[in-house]
Amino acid sequence: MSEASSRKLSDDLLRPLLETSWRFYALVAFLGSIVLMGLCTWAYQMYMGFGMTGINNPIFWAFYITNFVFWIGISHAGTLISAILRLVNAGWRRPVTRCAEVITAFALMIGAMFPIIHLGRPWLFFWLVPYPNSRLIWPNFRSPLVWDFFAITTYLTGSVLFLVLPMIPDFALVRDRTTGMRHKIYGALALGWQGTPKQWHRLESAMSIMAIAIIPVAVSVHTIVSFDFSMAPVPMWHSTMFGPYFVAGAIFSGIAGLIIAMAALRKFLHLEEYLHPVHFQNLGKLLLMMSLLWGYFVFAERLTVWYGNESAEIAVLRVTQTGSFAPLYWTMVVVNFVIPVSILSIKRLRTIAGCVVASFGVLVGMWLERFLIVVPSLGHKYLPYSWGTYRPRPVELLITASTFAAMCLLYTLFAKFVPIISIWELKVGEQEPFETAKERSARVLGEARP
Amino acid sequence: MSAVYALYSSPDAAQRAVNGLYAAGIAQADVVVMSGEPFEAQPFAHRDSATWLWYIACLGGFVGLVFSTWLTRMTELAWPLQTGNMPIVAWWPNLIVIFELTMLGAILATVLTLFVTAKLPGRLPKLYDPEVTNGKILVGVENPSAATLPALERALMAGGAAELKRS
Amino acid sequence: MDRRDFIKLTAITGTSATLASCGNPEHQLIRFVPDDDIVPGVAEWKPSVCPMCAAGCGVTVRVMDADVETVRSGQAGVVKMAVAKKLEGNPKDPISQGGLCARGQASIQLTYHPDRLVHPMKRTGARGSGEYKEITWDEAIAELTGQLDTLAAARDQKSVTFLTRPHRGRRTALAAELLKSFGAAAPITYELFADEVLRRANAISFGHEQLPTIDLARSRFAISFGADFLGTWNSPVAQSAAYGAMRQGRPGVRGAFVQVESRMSLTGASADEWVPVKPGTEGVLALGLAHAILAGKRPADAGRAGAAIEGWTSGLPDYTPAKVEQITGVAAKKIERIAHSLVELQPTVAFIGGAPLAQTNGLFSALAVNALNALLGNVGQPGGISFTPGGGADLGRPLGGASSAPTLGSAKVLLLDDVNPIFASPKAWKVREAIAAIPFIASFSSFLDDTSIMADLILPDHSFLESWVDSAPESGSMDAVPTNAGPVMKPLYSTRATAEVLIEVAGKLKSPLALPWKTAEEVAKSTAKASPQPPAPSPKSPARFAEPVFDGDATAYPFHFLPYASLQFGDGSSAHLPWLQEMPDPLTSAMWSSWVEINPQTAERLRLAQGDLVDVTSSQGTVRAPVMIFPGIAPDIVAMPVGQGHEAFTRYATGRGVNPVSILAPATEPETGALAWAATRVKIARAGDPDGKLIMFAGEMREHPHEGKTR
Amino acid sequence: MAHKWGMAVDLDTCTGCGACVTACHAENNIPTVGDEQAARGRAMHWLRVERYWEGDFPDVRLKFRPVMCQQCDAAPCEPVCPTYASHHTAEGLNAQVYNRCIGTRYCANACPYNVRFFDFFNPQWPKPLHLQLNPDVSIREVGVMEKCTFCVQRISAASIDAKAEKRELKDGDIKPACVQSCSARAMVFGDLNDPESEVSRLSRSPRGGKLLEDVGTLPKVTYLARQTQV
Repeated sequence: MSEASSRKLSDDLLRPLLETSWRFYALVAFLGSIVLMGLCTWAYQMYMGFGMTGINNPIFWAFYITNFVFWIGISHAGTLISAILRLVNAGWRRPVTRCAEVITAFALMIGAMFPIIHLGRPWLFFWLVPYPNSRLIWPNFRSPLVWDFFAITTYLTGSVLFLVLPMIPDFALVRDRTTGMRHKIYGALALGWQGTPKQWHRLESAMSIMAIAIIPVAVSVHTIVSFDFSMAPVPMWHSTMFGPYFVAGAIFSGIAGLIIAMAALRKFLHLEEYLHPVHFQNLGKLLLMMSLLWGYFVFAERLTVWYGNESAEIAVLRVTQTGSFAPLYWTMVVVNFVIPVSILSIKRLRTIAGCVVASFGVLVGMWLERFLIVVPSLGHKYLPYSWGTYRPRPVELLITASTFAAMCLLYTLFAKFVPIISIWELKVGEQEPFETAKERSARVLGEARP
Repeated sequence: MSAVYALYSSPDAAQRAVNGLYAAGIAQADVVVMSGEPFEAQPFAHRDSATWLWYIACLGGFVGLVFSTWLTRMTELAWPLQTGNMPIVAWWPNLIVIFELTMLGAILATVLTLFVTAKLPGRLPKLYDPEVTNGKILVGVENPSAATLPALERALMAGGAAELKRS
Repeated sequence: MDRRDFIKLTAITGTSATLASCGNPEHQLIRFVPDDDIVPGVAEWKPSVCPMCAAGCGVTVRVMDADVETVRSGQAGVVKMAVAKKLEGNPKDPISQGGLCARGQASIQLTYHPDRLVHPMKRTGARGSGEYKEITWDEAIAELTGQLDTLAAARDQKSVTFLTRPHRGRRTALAAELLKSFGAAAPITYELFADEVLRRANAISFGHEQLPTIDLARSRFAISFGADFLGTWNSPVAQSAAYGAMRQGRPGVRGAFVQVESRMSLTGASADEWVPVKPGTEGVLALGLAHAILAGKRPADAGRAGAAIEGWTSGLPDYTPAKVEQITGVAAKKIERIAHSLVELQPTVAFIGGAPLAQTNGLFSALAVNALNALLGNVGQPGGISFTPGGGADLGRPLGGASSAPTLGSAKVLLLDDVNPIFASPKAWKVREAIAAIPFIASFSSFLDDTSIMADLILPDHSFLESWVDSAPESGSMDAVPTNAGPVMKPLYSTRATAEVLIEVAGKLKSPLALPWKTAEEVAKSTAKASPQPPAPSPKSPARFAEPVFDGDATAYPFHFLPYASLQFGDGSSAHLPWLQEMPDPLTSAMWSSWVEINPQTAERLRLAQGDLVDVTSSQGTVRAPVMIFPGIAPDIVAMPVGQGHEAFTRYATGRGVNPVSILAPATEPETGALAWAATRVKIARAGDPDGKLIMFAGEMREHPHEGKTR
Repeated sequence: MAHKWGMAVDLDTCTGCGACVTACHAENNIPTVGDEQAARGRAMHWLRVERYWEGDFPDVRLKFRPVMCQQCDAAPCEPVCPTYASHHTAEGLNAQVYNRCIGTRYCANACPYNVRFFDFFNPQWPKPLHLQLNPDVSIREVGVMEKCTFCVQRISAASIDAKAEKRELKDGDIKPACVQSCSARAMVFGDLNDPESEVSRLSRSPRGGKLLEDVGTLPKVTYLARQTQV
């Protein structure tokens, strides 16, 4: 692309890095304090004992596991989507990929916290790590929780690298346009990137390998999360469709998260020129598709249980459809299916605002969905004598709230210190189409030959 | 040491300069090109694009597979504990762990190879110009021999550079 | 643990850390030399007797070493002691036969209760304030002897009253002896769920003034009129053992049993057939059965038991199935069927207990059932009823109904021995007022309960594990089982065996009394003088059915009120044991609560849901408790377990729940003067939404909650 | 030949009196959690007596069923534990190693019988209640799972005695606290590998059946159905 426009583009995208307004500090302080409160709450819970939560017999899993599944789900926005888009080489992906991949990295980190927060003895979580130890005992690879450990580790490693590699050339760019401390830091981050054809080639082929590798991993991660439930003989958990059901749900909530994040960036970082309505349109279509898919899964699940009429499962079905959980259940159906489908299937409504509204609904709905998978089943296992129900206690609410704050905080900081849109990939996108360029440059050079 | 280079605004110009240098008898390996974005259309972009990366990734995956197979089996036999009527070495669940570590192996192998072959992290060489990341394309030669110098400079200018730079 | 504790704790840990670092000697615990040689880690099994109810189950106690914090000559320290760890039924004991009920299992907590009274105390605050100061045993005994001497000096020996529970074995004998030689009347005994009426009836019918032993093990068909014989009545452990044998103990023969009652008890739950009947008409049903049997051309030979029933010889013309159905509400067909089984499945047995006896016509019902038994020819026969030799006579005289207030009121010195009449008697008896009026009260109780908190002087007894125990069970075995056993462990505190205190007091009086015993051991080992059964009283006239009289008229008070002995707490005397408080009630799964049991239809009619608060109001007062939907209760009856609602009874029971006894009418069974605790009527009114006080362990009532509903 | 411990519960003689429940508390140092915690559903009863109402007044019946850990041969609680805290012993017991437990509570979810309990706080025994604690049974700290062990401490004690006396274990040598306390003799414990043992005999009874048999957990507790006549 032309030098001038290249300059302008860099200027626009580097502005957030170079200029800081008081709003930024205010926001960080606000979010930071919430996160801090969450950490203190956790410490309090550990000190006082796990009984501070609303967990009881028989509801041994509740809010924390719901959050775990929810955040892991959100993490499926970024890497998975951008990987697919890379492979199909969709041009409109270029401004989207990075802000998507960031979501993955952070959501994973947050999600991975919850299995630890939810432990009765969190200080011993490392007993899940396979290493030669004085206890002479290794983790039990038959346990889905150990599968979780491996899956999340792999996915997190992969996603972080997938996010960081394309950042190197941009760091180089920042390096060359800054001075002093910034220059040094970004210089270090740029790892001495020069931009020789060789480096470009290696980078791009590495990216396409990663893209191919990361997709099955992403799918496996949420499948394994679903296995946490479907491996146990618990009514309405013990189901073969949980794998795809959860993956679909994950991507569903992930896209919603991505749309909201992009809308926020567009507004607050003034990236109107780079995040076009068409991006939201496309993501909206994707969201619509996932919403329909989700609806299909829920219907299939419910119908099978209802028709199968296995008494324990029917009990769970009843309590969610018509019993004490019904309000939550029907809210979920409305915000996950009715609203998104009706908004997104109408072209006129598939605006940025429309997409954002739908997405917020989906986030709420998908959180509820996980809650409704975890709690009612545990409360209604086979022996009615031991049925029970659950109410969250303050610690759970505070910790949950603080994780949402944590997500916003991390995202804000990232957008502050890293070009949130991959500048070099955008430039490539602005290049004239490959074929014409090749043919013309051959002609031009032909004339030049003596 | 010294280097001679020039900055070009369009890939075609850069390509012309590169061709000129070749014509001036500069060995391909001595011609340095740098750009702020990858170019696919011009021949110069295709220098040493051949790579073993794919095979190395597969190799990494294979290493992961072997390791995880060993890990699961070894640990389960190290202190055989019966659970839930399952065999001591339970392949169904093990396969999940094996899969994850296989993928991890492939990913790590890829990234390592990238870093090694792309000389990352490394120090920024003498021959570099911040304008590169502003969209300019740098073409130059390090330690040109006095004999070739004039021809070289001519070639660079012929490419359509504003000026010659030295470092 | 709330935030305050949290802060406290952090403070404490901080300070203790610093202190520890200083390492000053005050913080080092002295280790005293053990008194007895103990092999650490090796368990010893010692015999004892369970004190929780009159059944007197023989138990074995597992004794092992433990570090006990104690004070010796003013120095706090730790000593290794052999302490009781667990109670099991004694397999050699004919009563427990190796089994032990929940209360028996929990009785070990009597010894280790954190709120146990550990030294003699003198009242400092106002009566009932529970403010006491520690005194020495010498002071305590001097105080008591002083009081008795003043009475003696004033020639007023009559006004010493010793209040205890019935059937406490030799310690009552000691008290009786002491009082006799001092010149006072015999001890007064009180127990809410005493079976005086049944004893009287048995005396009339069979010449044995005691509770029967039921040979279920060899019986093929049993019919129980309201007797919760597997839960709370008479000798539950022995009866449960017999029940087990009756069901599955004999190859090819499975004994069946029918339970007649209006609120399903634990026992009713195990019955093959549960027959709800109008309260107070059980006797009629019994005679209805007798009628049917007699009609079946059987010799009307029921000896004196029959003679005690009007119209017996003429075949009970007033008790035709039709008439009986009218009175009792039990279908004539059913009556005939049961009568048939009673004849066919010999040996068969009938017995009565609990609520039916606690009606104004209780004696009639008892006599009727006795007659039925006699008719079945099972008295003293295998598979029938019999009377444990040497069981009967109790040396106490019962605290008689309305007369109780005067009997107590006249006293000037009251000695309380582990009895809690203020909690367990109806307000109208004015027991509280009577006791409050007594100038001097001494209590031997180990805990401050509703009554002993009135005491001026407290001389805490050893726990049963620390002292000599004895029992001569009134029933539960075919032959006499006088038991006694020594202490299984050394006393933990500076408490004293009441027996020895009494002996010492007797000796220290100005004019010392000569008692036949010198130590508690001698008391426990001594045997009762074989007192011949008192001449059997014959009824003034043959008994005839009289409509039971209920307090409160049916329009104003539409519901019968049934307070029942709770499985965990009996009459409330074990409400202070945490294990029993947290043990889910078998029928309702409730813990730590009290509740009102209401039939589902009734609840629906009154728009009451599980846990809603209701006011249960009788002519005597009101209690407020949560609703317990209870399918096994007649629609016109509401029931409440007795045991909770103590004003004072340690940290675990104080102020917990409500006491249904407090609203009972002072109705009595005229002949015996025993409290008719099932003869009160009440009304109920919704008083509010659930307050979370009803704590249940169970989630659902039914195994298939959705059965009969469309998907 | 290795032992295979099992139990038989005769619902025809079980009176639901709950003696076993308290006996279990006494034997296994199970803490009482107090009313507040009990109200939050944290009461601990390794052994509970389930009661189910059937029918309506006046034709109403009540069913009792003591439910303790069924010591399943194919126990769902075992494989889900990431740290092997829950595993199967050579004698077929479903063991719980408290020190290995990190408190994922996964086992409790996987258990179809809900017989696993979690320590939400450190147990408390106001002095001197601690003196009643059974020295043969470890106290569980906050954050771990606990459950019925078939009174494994009694099993090993009896086995050690037998070894010391150089003899085989006899049927009836071992009585878990619940079995011992049961006055109606509704519970029988013994070796299922010994075809002559009473528990084997009862397990073969036509009245015998397993709880939630169709879940496929292969429980080692047999329930003998209640009979009715009249």
